[in-house]
Amino acid sequence: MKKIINDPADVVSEALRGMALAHADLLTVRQDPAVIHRDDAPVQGKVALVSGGGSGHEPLHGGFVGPGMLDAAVPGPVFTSPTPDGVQAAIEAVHGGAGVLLIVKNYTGDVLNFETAAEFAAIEGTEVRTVVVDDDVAVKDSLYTAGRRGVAGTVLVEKIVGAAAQRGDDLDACEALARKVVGGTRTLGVALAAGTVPHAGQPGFTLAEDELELGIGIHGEPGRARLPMEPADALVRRLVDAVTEDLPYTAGDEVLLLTNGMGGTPQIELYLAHGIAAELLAARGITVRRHLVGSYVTSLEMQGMSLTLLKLDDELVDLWDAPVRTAALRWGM
Amino acid sequence: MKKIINDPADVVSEALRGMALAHADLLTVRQDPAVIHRDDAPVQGKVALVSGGGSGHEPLHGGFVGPGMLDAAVPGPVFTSPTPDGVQAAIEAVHGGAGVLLIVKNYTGDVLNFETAAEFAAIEGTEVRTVVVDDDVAVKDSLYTAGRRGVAGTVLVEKIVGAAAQRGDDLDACEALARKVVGGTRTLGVALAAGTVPHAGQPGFTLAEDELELGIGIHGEPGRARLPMEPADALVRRLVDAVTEDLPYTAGDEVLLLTNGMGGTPQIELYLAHGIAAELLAARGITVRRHLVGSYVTSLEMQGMSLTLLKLDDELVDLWDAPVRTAALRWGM
Amino acid sequence: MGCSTEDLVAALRAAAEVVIDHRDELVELDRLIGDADHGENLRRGFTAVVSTMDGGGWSGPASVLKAVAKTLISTVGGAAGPLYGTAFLRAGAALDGRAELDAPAVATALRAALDGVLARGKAEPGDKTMVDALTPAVQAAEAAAAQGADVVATLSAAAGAAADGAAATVPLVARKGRASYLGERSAGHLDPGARSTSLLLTALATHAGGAR
Amino acid sequence: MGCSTEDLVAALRAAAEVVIDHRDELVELDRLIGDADHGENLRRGFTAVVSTMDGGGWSGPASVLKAVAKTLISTVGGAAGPLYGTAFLRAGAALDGRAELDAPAVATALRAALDGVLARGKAEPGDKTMVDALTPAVQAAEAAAAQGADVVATLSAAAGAAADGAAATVPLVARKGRASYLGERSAGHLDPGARSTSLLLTALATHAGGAR
Ligand SMILES: Nc1ncnc2c1ncn2[C@@H]1O[C@H](COP(=O)(O)OP(=O)(O)O)[C@@H](O)[C@H]1O
Ligand SMILES: Nc1ncnc2c1ncn2[C@@H]1O[C@H](COP(=O)(O)OP(=O)(O)O)[C@@H](O)[C@H]1O
Ligand SMILES: [Mg+2]
Ligand SMILES: [Mg+2]
Ligand SMILES: [Mg+2]
Ligand SMILES: [Mg+2]
Repeated sequence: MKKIINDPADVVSEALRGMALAHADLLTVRQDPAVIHRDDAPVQGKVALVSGGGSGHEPLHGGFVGPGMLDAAVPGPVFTSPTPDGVQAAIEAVHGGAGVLLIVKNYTGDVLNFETAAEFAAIEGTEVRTVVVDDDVAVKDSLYTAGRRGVAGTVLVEKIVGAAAQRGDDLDACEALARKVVGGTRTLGVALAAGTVPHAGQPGFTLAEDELELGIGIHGEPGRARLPMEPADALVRRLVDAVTEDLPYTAGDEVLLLTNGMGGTPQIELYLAHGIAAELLAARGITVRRHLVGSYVTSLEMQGMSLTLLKLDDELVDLWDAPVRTAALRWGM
Repeated sequence: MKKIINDPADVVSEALRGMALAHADLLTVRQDPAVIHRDDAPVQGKVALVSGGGSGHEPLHGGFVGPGMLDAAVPGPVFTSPTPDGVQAAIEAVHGGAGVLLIVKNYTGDVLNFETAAEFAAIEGTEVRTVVVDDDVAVKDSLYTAGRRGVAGTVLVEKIVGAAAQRGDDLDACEALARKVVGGTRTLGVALAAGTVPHAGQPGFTLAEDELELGIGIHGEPGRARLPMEPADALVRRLVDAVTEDLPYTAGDEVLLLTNGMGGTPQIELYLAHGIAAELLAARGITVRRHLVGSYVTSLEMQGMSLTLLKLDDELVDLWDAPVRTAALRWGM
Repeated sequence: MGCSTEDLVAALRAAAEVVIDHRDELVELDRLIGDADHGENLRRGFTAVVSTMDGGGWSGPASVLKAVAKTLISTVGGAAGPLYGTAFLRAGAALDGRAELDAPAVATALRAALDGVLARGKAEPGDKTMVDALTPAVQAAEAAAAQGADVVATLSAAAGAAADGAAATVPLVARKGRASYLGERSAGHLDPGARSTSLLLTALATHAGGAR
Repeated sequence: MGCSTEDLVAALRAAAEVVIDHRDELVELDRLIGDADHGENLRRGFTAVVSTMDGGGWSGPASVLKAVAKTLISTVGGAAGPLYGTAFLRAGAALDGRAELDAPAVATALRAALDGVLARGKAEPGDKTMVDALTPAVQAAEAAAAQGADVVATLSAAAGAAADGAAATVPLVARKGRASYLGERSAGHLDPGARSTSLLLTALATHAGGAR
């Protein structure tokens, strides 16, 4: 394991220290429990958006805290959901009287820890709602399983609902919007090489030079299938096929296309893949109205990418385009 | 070599296709010769800024084209300077009557190719100036060598001079400002693992689990020394020491601190390193007035980082803060 | 032979240390079919439990178990934090008012713990989770207690059944937790949470007899 | 025995193919002390040169060499593009007005090429660059021509000296080009540009005799 770190146990707290220094004009960063929130929180009368989860997915979630997006993020240890006290502290820090919406990626740990915090907050009289993001088509959904994972689509939910909260939508509206966005979002990812959890010291899985892992999540867990390595055209087609068939997305649909890097794949490959995906979608009569290309929801230094589609309508486009000012996503302000 | 690519010979043109689709509202991308320019170019009466160089350093330079920064970028093949015709095409596309400033990283190939293009443009009657960026302290400067390399500091030059051009500074002023910024900028980089040039198929160098390469450039070339791997505290101190001693930067100075990732290092490690660097600088009485943390000047999927310092004054701070809208750096608009 | 509040504190401290000692094994099990953090999560949590046990001022076994629960909930995170937290919380609640533990109380507490885990995690036996170690453990404890076994023997029966239950997770295909994302590929591996449950019960059985 | 315009075109085409064939070797040399692109840059450039040679309509050796120069400048990039481009441009200019080449003309052209490279790149002999192959090549060609050698023998002398000069770059510490960033660590490696210069001159010597 080669990383620019000190003691593996201190990775998150030391990274938060750097983040606090780098974005002192935007963020307040607390430790023990770790919480990143807008430095102007609470914003009175605005629905507060809180997300969080294990660390190692940067810029998710802390990089999306700021006007027009999240009010707070709760970073757990690497790949480990934060405990309820962190979530409670975040809720207290940002609750501005209009209720709190928790955006939770669908993992047992995240769901349980956020749920516990929500119960406590309710006891204190704070109105809290929870929306679970589960956009990963690699996992077959069923009543009897943990369900689909929340992966790169989370950033789209955070941006769009963040814009709605900013324009003054109430808690009901924000919750309904979040469910709508989740419902229209699908993702599939692929890895060329796994990342290494600092405290584990070994990669989550090992691939040969000629192998890829399809359907990976964002925690270094192996995917659903190991396949022979293939050129970008074939690989991206595989992702586009699986994602479009799932919802499905069909001719006439307008979408946002997110080509997301897993942390160790450079931008040049992401642009290359994005071009292929956009052309494949165009060939199916699906119009890509909005584009996002970059490493937004990562898995440490994993090499690989995911493709996310979000079905758009004019309202979602407006909310996507609305000003946002965070460490990792910023426009219009 | 594992990459999300098709034929190695097509990497740049295919990535440009994706970039064009992703940023159709901002950029015009031409192929043969490859040029990325503002879609509203030429901006009449504004000094036009053109940069470029080999590809594989994304988002540099194409990701920095847009209002408040570059007017055009000329991407060469991976790690290979573009030819003069690309530079000439860029100059013609963006020249708005107030002259053109070429921002060139100091490599023999870049200098010679841009120089040739500048000669041609001069013959056509276009006023062209060239500023060479050479911020890398790993290379000892001397009259008898190729001189220092231009590395991550380039992004600072492009942003600040871009803001000056945007506010209406003339060619003389832009050139003088660029020289001032170059003069106040120093960088040192380190690699934990080299990237692989697609057409070469093998990494530029190979490091053992317990080795790092100090003083690397951004072309996969080995650095000045191979050292034992060390914790982030020691490694970052090494970089801070070398960079501050070089100009030197001393107590009372105000600086911009850029912690730059080399392409394969995730944001969590960059923030961690940034925190250490900022605290070491504070301990020396150097005030970090502006911060930038991210993978801005990369070397394909190299794992590693560089630290850049730029000496600031109020004018430079204002220009840094001025609105910018590019694919990779955006605020205020 | 009952188990006093002091005995319980000592046993929990010893159990915590066993879990901490097995950190690397649990990380490795979780690396193979999960996200490589179970051992680190429990190391963090049970290190905090040791500090909590240093606290003292207990009003009975229930207060000890609830303190353990609170500590785990606020330090472990992940799936295991709320699940083990709930288990200890419910076990504690089931023992409210008791000054020390006898065998039936142990069985009652374990049953309450299992019910808590089931309510929280909604797993069923055979889903390849800690439930597959805890379910047979509860059944064995109840049977032992009904047959008049003492606390240590009751816990030993539970521990033995938990070990068997954990081992039996190997061929299973996971339907809950992170391993479920692997589908068929989760078969052939020991579930980390079942393993940690078995470790905990074995350590409790070994140390519940106190210094005796 | 002179060298006609047709002979020159054929020799350049053959030399281009030799360089293309050595792509991987030149990439590997550049990977060790540079950025692993010299072979790919020259493959791209000399593939274009082959197309240029297909063009025809030449007014003499000068026009051929200038067309090669233009092609290289607009396709190679990097340091080698402008340097080889300038070399061919100056060689062409030195031959303006000639209908075919004799040995003294070859020596003159090579000297002009070297002067162009020196003017552009500002390297000196011993800096571990293509100059270390080209400088002895020019000297050998001048000596051979002065002694009455024919075109082929003059080019052969140049090629032999270039090969020796390239080999002699191995122990040198680079002071120009990308290898200079390595400092002392550049020693022990063959300079890719010196190697490509040697390849080019050897191929030209082999093929300048035309079909004869
Ligand atoms: N729904 C569930 N019910 C019961 N136990 C579960 C459930 N989900 C996961 N587990 C247990 O939790 C263990 C994993 O814990 P841990 O690795 O600490 O959390 P995470 O999965 O969040 O990384 C699994 O091995 C399994 O035994
Ligand atoms: N200043 C110079 N003068 C002469 N030759 C040079 C100079 N700089 C570099 N070279 C030659 O160019 C070769 C490298 O060419 P190439 O790899 O194509 O370009 P780049 O260095 O830009 O990647 C070197 O091996 C060396 O022989
Ligand atoms: Mg986890
Ligand atoms: Mg090059
Ligand atoms: Mg786990
Ligand atoms: Mg090279």
